[in-house]
Parts: sequence; structure tokens; C-alpha cells
Amino acid sequence: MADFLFAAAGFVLAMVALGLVRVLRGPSEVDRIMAAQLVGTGGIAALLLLAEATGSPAAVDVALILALLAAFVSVAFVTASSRSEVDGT
Amino acid sequence: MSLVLNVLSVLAVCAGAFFFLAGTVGLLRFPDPLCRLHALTKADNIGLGLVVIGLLFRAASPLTALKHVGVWLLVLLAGATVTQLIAHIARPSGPRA
Amino acid sequence: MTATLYGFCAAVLVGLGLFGLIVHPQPLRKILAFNLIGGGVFLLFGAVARRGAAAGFGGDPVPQALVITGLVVAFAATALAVALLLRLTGAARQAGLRSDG
Amino acid sequence: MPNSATSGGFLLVLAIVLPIAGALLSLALGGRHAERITLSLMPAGFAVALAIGASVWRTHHALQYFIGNWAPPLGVAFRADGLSAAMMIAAAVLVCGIGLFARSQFPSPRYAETRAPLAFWTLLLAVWGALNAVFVGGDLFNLYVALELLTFAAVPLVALDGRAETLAAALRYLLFALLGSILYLLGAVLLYGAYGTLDIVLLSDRIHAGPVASAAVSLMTAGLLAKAALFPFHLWLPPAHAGAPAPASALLSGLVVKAPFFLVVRLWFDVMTRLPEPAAAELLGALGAAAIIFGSVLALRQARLKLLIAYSTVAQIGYLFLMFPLAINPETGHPWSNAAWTGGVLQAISHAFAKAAMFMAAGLIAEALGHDRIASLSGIGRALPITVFAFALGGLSLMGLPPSGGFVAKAMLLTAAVAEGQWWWAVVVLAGGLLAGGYVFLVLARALADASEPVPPLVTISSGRQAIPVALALCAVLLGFVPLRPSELLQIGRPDLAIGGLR
Amino acid sequence: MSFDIGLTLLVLAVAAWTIAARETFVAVVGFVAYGLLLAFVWVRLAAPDVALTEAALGSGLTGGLLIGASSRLRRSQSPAAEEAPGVVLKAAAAVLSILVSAGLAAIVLLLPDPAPTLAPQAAASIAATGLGNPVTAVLMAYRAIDTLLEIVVLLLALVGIWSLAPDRDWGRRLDRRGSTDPVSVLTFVAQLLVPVGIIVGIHIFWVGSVAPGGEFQGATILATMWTLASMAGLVSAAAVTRRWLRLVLTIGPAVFLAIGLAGFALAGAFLAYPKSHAKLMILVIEIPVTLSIAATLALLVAGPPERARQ
Repeated sequence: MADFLFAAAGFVLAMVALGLVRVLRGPSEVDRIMAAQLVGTGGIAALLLLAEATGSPAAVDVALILALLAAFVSVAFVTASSRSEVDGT
Repeated sequence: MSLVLNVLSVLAVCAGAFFFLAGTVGLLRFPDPLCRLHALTKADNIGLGLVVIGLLFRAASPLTALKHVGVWLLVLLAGATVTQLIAHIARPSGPRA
Repeated sequence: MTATLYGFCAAVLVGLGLFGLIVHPQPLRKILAFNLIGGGVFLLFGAVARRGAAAGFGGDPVPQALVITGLVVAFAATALAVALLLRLTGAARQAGLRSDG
Repeated sequence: MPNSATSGGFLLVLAIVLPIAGALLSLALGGRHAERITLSLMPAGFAVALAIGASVWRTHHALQYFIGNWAPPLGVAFRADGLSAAMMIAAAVLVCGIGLFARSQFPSPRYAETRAPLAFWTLLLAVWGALNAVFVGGDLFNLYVALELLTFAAVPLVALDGRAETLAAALRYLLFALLGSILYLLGAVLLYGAYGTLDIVLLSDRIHAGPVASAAVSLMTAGLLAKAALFPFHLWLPPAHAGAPAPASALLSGLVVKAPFFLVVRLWFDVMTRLPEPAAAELLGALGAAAIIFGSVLALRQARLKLLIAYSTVAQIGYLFLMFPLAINPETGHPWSNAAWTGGVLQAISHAFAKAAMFMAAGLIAEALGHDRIASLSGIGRALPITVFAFALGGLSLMGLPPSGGFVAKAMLLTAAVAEGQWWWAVVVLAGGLLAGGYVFLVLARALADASEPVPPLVTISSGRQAIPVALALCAVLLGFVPLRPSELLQIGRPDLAIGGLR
Repeated sequence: MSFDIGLTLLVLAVAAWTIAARETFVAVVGFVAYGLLLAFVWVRLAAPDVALTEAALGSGLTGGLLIGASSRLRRSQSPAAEEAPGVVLKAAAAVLSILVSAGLAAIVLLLPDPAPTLAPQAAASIAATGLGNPVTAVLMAYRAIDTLLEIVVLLLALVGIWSLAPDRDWGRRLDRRGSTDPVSVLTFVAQLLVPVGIIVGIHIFWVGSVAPGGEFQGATILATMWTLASMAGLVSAAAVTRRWLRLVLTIGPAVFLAIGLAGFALAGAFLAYPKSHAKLMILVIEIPVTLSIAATLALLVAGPPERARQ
């Protein structure tokens, strides 16, 4: 079972890696924010799977913090880009 | 009993992984940002939800289960906010993207 | 084994950060590069800690604690550098306006 | 080194805790009280430094203290040998002088708190605490935290006036200092990975020659050199030291750059006691020689007085590193019984006094004239004779003319160079002295020249303020009466000091 | 193992991107992802305490700080940017970096086996501290002096940032963030998220004595929540001259110092705790310290007092 969870975590992480391509390529800011979102969600899912696979309960806490801060970072992204949209160009 | 739970768990996790795959493909392939937005937020939130459900079948303690659900709710909230806020930005400056 | 792998990862991170620090002219990119080096150094310490797993601990707790201290110090450094940079940008713009007008 | 805390070890804790507590109190009570807190702590801090010196001198042993009774390697030790004690006393004298000097520049506001006094007094105390932490630190990671403490206290001092140039100088200083710290930490990490301890004494027992030790020490040294502004890492220093307010310049140039130098000495002579690296020592010496020539020549070409003094710091730092090739010689016994070792340390201390006095004098001249262009200094010798005298006394030490600490230090370096048969270092020392003479006389000639019309100073400077740089410069001169042999105080607590260690 | 190789490659790819990206904003996005992945790596290295710190501080708060900075810098043209380096410098830098990386990698292989470790000693002494988490024991007992000095470092960084304020703005409220942000979604999210975050932060702090967590991680989460609330305009920082604010900032290190000095009388050494009360005394230190660190971190992100731009 642990092996299966491990593999699942690896698969989700691979999806995250693919999603990162979008962060890197753009083209628009919105895409980058979304891709960052995907990295966050996927990373959290992979972390939860990993916590279960390796039996380390603290990893769940890490996932909890990441989830909390994913929202924070996204909000920071959006406010930053909305501010620069408003009075930038 | 535990076999049933394990099977359910595996099924849910597999389904979750599939949704991550779908979300990533959508992110890479869909033509315009709002479509991608739609695909992404739906797919990966469902994916995470299924993974959480899968893990709930194996949760060691109620606190762990609560944390799992909390993680999901937080991510849902973050996703909803960002979608809302992005739609707010993306519309006026649509052609730019 | 895992520790060695992440030790290599740390080594490459230090090199990448060093390259960025030298090559990038913009201060904010230098700050990012500095954080990359920091990440590499802390990771190397983490690898050292992992190698020292004993007494039922998954890693040597002393380096782990020191990494936490280091992360907090690195954050303070980043915050100070960013504040200096923003203030410099403001002051340079004002000076530029004054000399233009 | 005894395996337990020594009596009087608590003094080491006090040396750090007093200034830090003062900084916290200043921040808590606000800028209106910061000056008073600093001034009232100065005698106490000075007394602690003296008590440490007296205790080391009396017992002829290094002081040692284990924080929280946790012995290394698990815990952190503080240690003060003769070298630490000498540096702490010098730092205490200088900090007190700088504090008294800065009173009129950063006065306590009568009503509401203002920015600059709060920042200056808090940071002055913090620099003091950080310096003491560097001087007594016995653990490489604790020293990293102490170095960061020093960086964070020193960098904002550069940009207190908020001009774009000083902000840019502060940012550049910060980036160099951060790179230096992280390289230092990287070396410390490697040492822990190889030897399982960060304690200096334990490490010196366990360390053995090999690629890991060499790499670690090289990384740490490179990082410290970036912080000490040794050529070619000196780029950040002149704008930062010249742009800061005069008391801050005195603190930065006199003391702050000496802390990383002190750690290089610790690293090379205390950690690697059994690993002489002659080739690396030659490289350090060569960089030092390049710094002496390059810094002095650039100093000669400066149009502004504070920049001239700052470039002179670049040159004088070079002298400190001549001690490495001259002292490290595996065949002639303990490096610290060598004149070069003592000469290097003495140079660090006497330069601290001389340079602080010169920066203060430059600050007073700039205040009186409203500028510090060297070409228009004529007549200042008549207007501010005491200040110009202080500048000249400080210059004496930089040139290495007797009687001055600089003379003794450079004479010891020369002696060692001749004794070791490495005459080329002697040439560099002499050339540096001549060049220093050039730039000091350049300033003095202008200052003492009669102006075509008398220049009334814009601001009158009280003689009390002018007395402080004179007093500090006199300290540098007094060091000139140290006898020309390895100083006994500095030998106390050196590892493996045999009975006949003194030559 | 293959999982770890994949993770390593991912970390390196993101790091390389952070360096190579042409736009600063993109590089910052890469850096946030880098922080998140490092948190993952720390879990793999059996260092959950560090993973929590990295997640909260390395990815979260640093990310927020850099995002804000890059968006502010983008609006104003970068200040007198030094010219881009030439090909020769780039090549030299590349060679130097590759040499450093290769050297470090070689040293990783040369590290002794079995590795020296302090884990047994840390385990043997942990009973005297009354704690269950060895990392907290290192931070609060064995090497408490590092922690104390580090908190002072944080405060000094704050003094340094404050010292950058224009004189006319000293004593002003820190209202840089547009507190009248019209986007009400943001307010809604903040109202929902902040209470949850505060509970999580206190939880992480509280479990720190026995499980991964502690004052730094808890304080970081609290600071992040404060920053979020201020971004949504729910709170705004008091003027830096306020006495109570100064007390909040200094109470932690002050209590730490006071108990440390009390150690002279009670346990015979600075920062020593009497065995019977060690856990209690550590807790008495940790509560105000968490408060002070949280306040300091939040104000470090907020930046110097400055007039809001029109």
C-alpha cells in the first residue's frame, strides 16, 4: 500500500512539473498565477500522500501550512498584479 | 473490512491522480486564459478532494482526518478567491492576454 | 543515500545562486540569488543532519535547529535588503525628477 | 583549555548582555531615552572589558564559560584569551569615545521621538554587543549569528541620512556582507559534517589535513575577506564608510571591519593549529600587499577628505594580512610567538584608534566648512587647530612613524620579514608607509596653508568635541610605547603555549 | 529513490529558472515554487521542523515580500540599473560556479562514514529539559544563546528598516497597502482565513514542545495572517512610535534575557534552567517570544513608515 501511495505522490508531482512549464512559458500573468496555484494544490496532494506512505504525521501539518499560505501567496500575487495593472500601464 | 477500505482508498486516490492529469493537460492545451482557469480550478480541486477522501479511509485519528479536510477546504477557498480575483483582472485587460 | 542525493542538489543550488549573484545587475535578482545560495547551504546542512540519524531520531537535531535559526536570519536579511532597494528606488526617482525639472 | 567554566567567566556573558539589553531598552522606551541609556551603560561596559582584561592578565589563563552549563559540543562556549581581551578593551574605549562624540550630532529630541537618534544609539549599542560576541564566541555557528548581528547593526548606520548615494552604498555593503556570511556558514557546515562539532577548541583537536578541511577553511576565509573588505573585495567599503555620518564612519572603519579579520585569525591560528598552509598564507599576504599599494594610490587621488580616509582604510586592512605569510612557518615554532603575529594584531588595534580619530576630525572639518573637498581646505588649520592636530596624530600611526602604535606594528612586521628572509614584504610595508605619508601630507599641506582670505567656519565646533579625536589619536600614539617584542597579554590562552613559548 | 531523484531534478529546474528568467516577476514566481518544493525536500530529509519553517517562512512570507517588491519595482523603472555583464564575465562566473558546485559535490562524497552526530548526546540530555522535541531542546536549552541573539537580529533588521523612513513620515501609520481596496472578495477571504490561520499558528506553536513545530513556525503563521489582514484592509499597523508596539516587540527577548539572567541564581549559569521547572520556564519564555517574533516578522514585511502614494 505504501508503495502505491508513493507512486501516486510521484505521479501528482510529475503533473506539477508539467504544470510548471506553463509558469515558465506564460504567456500571460494570469497563466502564471494559475500555474502557481496548480503547483500549490498538486504539491499539497503529493505531500498528503507522502505523509501517509512514510507514516510521518508532521508532513500533514506541513501540508496544512502550505494550504494556508497558498491562499496568502495567491492573494499577494493577485493584489500585486492588479495594482500594477491599475496604475502601471 | 480493511481490504474494502484499502480498495476504496486506492480507487479514490487513482481518480484524484486522474483529475490532476486532466487539469495539467487543460492548462497546457486550452487556448484562452479563462478556459484554462476553468479547467484548472475545477480539476485540481476535485483531484485533491478525491485524494483527501482516499486518505480519510486510512486516517489514524480524528485529528488527522480533521486536518485533511481542513487542507482541502483551505485549498478550495484559495482556488475560489483566486478565480474570482483573476476573472476580475483578466476581463478588462482581456486582449492583452 | 537520500542524504547524498540531496547533498548534490545543495551543491548545484549553491553554484546556481552564485552564478546569479555575479551575473544579474538588478539588485532584486541578486537578492533572489542570495536566497538560492542560502537554500543550498541549509539543504547541505540538512543532508549532514540526515546522515547523522541516530538515537531513534531521523536526523541529527542540532543542525536541524541551526537551519531554523539560519532560515529566520535569511528572511530578516531579505526583508532589510528589499526595504533598502525600495527606498533607494524612491530616492533615485526623486533625485531624477529634481535634476530633470 | 580547561574542561569547565573558569571563575569570572560570567563577565563574558555580561559583555554581550549589557549592550544588547541596552539596545532593547532603547527600542522599548523610545528615541528620547536612547542616548541616556547608552551613555549610562558605557562605564559599565568599559568596566566589564577591563575586568576581563585584568582577570586574563592575573590568572594567565583564558576565561571560559559554558552557556546554560551545557558543555560543548552540545552547548556553546564563550572564551576570552589575551587577544579577545585586548580587542574588547579597544572596542570599549572606541565605543565610549564615539558615543561622547556623537552626542551633538544625534541629540535626544525634547518632545516627540525622531528617527535618527533612535536608530543611531540603538545600533551603536548593538554593534558593541555584536563585537563582543565575535570576540568571545567559541562556537562557529554562534559566531555566524554574531556576524549577522554585526551586519544588521552596521548596514543601516551607512544610510542614516537617506540620500540615494548612501542608500546605494548601504545596499551594496549588505549584499557583500550577506554573501560573506553565507560562505562562512557553508564552511562551518562542512566542518560539522566532517567532525561533528562547531566548537573551536574541540575542532582544533579533531581537524586533520584533507580536502574537506581545506575547502571549509577556504570558503570561510573567502567569506570573511568579503566582510573585511580585503582587496579585491574592497569595492563596497569606500562609498559606505565615506557616506556614513562621521561617528558611524569611525565605528565602521575602526571596529566593524576588524571583526571578520579577528575571525580569520581565530580560524587560521586557533582552529587549524596543526594545519599550516604556507601557500594559502602567501596568497593572503599577496592580497594584503595589493591592498596596501592599490588603496594608498587611490587614496592619493581622491578629491574628498572622507573618501581619502576610506581608501586609506582599504590600504591599512592590507597590513593586517601580511601577518599570515610571516607568522605561518611550521619550522620556527608557534606562530604567535612570532613578531609578525603580534604586529598584525597591534596594527588592528592602533589603526582602529587612528582611523576613528581621523574620521571624526574629517567630520568636524566638514561640519565647519560645509564641505570636505581637499582642494578648498585652506585656512582650516587656523580655524580648527585641535582637529587638524588630531588628524595629523592619526596620520602618524598610518605612516608608521614613531611614536605610534602603527610604528611598532609595522616595525614588528618588518622585523619578521627580515628574520624570515622574506624581504619583499618589507618593501611593501615601506612603500605603503611612504604613500600614506603622501596622502596625509597632501591633506595637512592644504589645511595648514594660509587662505588668501580668512575663512570663517560656518559652524563653531566646541573644544570638547575636538578633544575626543585628539584623545583617540593619543591612544594610538600611546600604543607606540609598547615594547618591540611579542606582547605578553596577547600570548595568554594561545593553544599549546609551552613555558618557553615567549622568545 | 527514483521519487527523490525526480524531486531533486524538479528543485534544480525551478532554481535554474529563477536565475534564467528574463522578467523579475517571473523569477519571483519561480522562487515561491522553489520554497514549496524545498519544504517537500525537508520532509524527505526527516526534518519536519525545518519543513514547517521553510513552508511558512521560505515560501510564504518571503514569497509575499518579494512579490510585493517586484510589483512595486516594475511600476517604477529600475534605478540606474548597472549595465548587463559581458560575455567574458558570464563565462567566468559560469566556470567559477561549476567549480564550486563540483567541489561541494565531491566533498559530499568525502564526508566520513559513519557520520559524526550529536543526536545521542541530544537524546541523553533531553530529559533535563522536560521537552519531547529534540529540535526545540536545541533551540531553547542547549543552544538558547543562538536563539536569543537571533531574535535580536530580527529586531535589528526592523530598526534598520525603520531607519530608512523619510524623517517627515516618522510617527506616521504604516498605511502603504491601499486600505480602501475595493475588491471585496479579498476582504471576505481574509475574514474567513485569518481566524483559521491564527488557530493553526497557535496549534503549531503549542505542539512544538513535544512534536514538530515551535515558536518560529507559529509566529511566522501569525505574522502571515496579520499581513493578509492588512492587505485586505482589515487592520493597519500602529505608528512605529507607539509605546505599546515597542513593548510587544521587545517583551519576548526581554523575558528571555531576564530568565537567562535568573539562571545565574537558580541554576548556576546564564540561560540554565533548574531541572524541576525547566519545561515551565521554557514555556514562560516561548509565549512572549512568539508574540514578539510574530510582530517583528509582520512589521519587517510591512516596511518602513511611508506616506501612501497617491
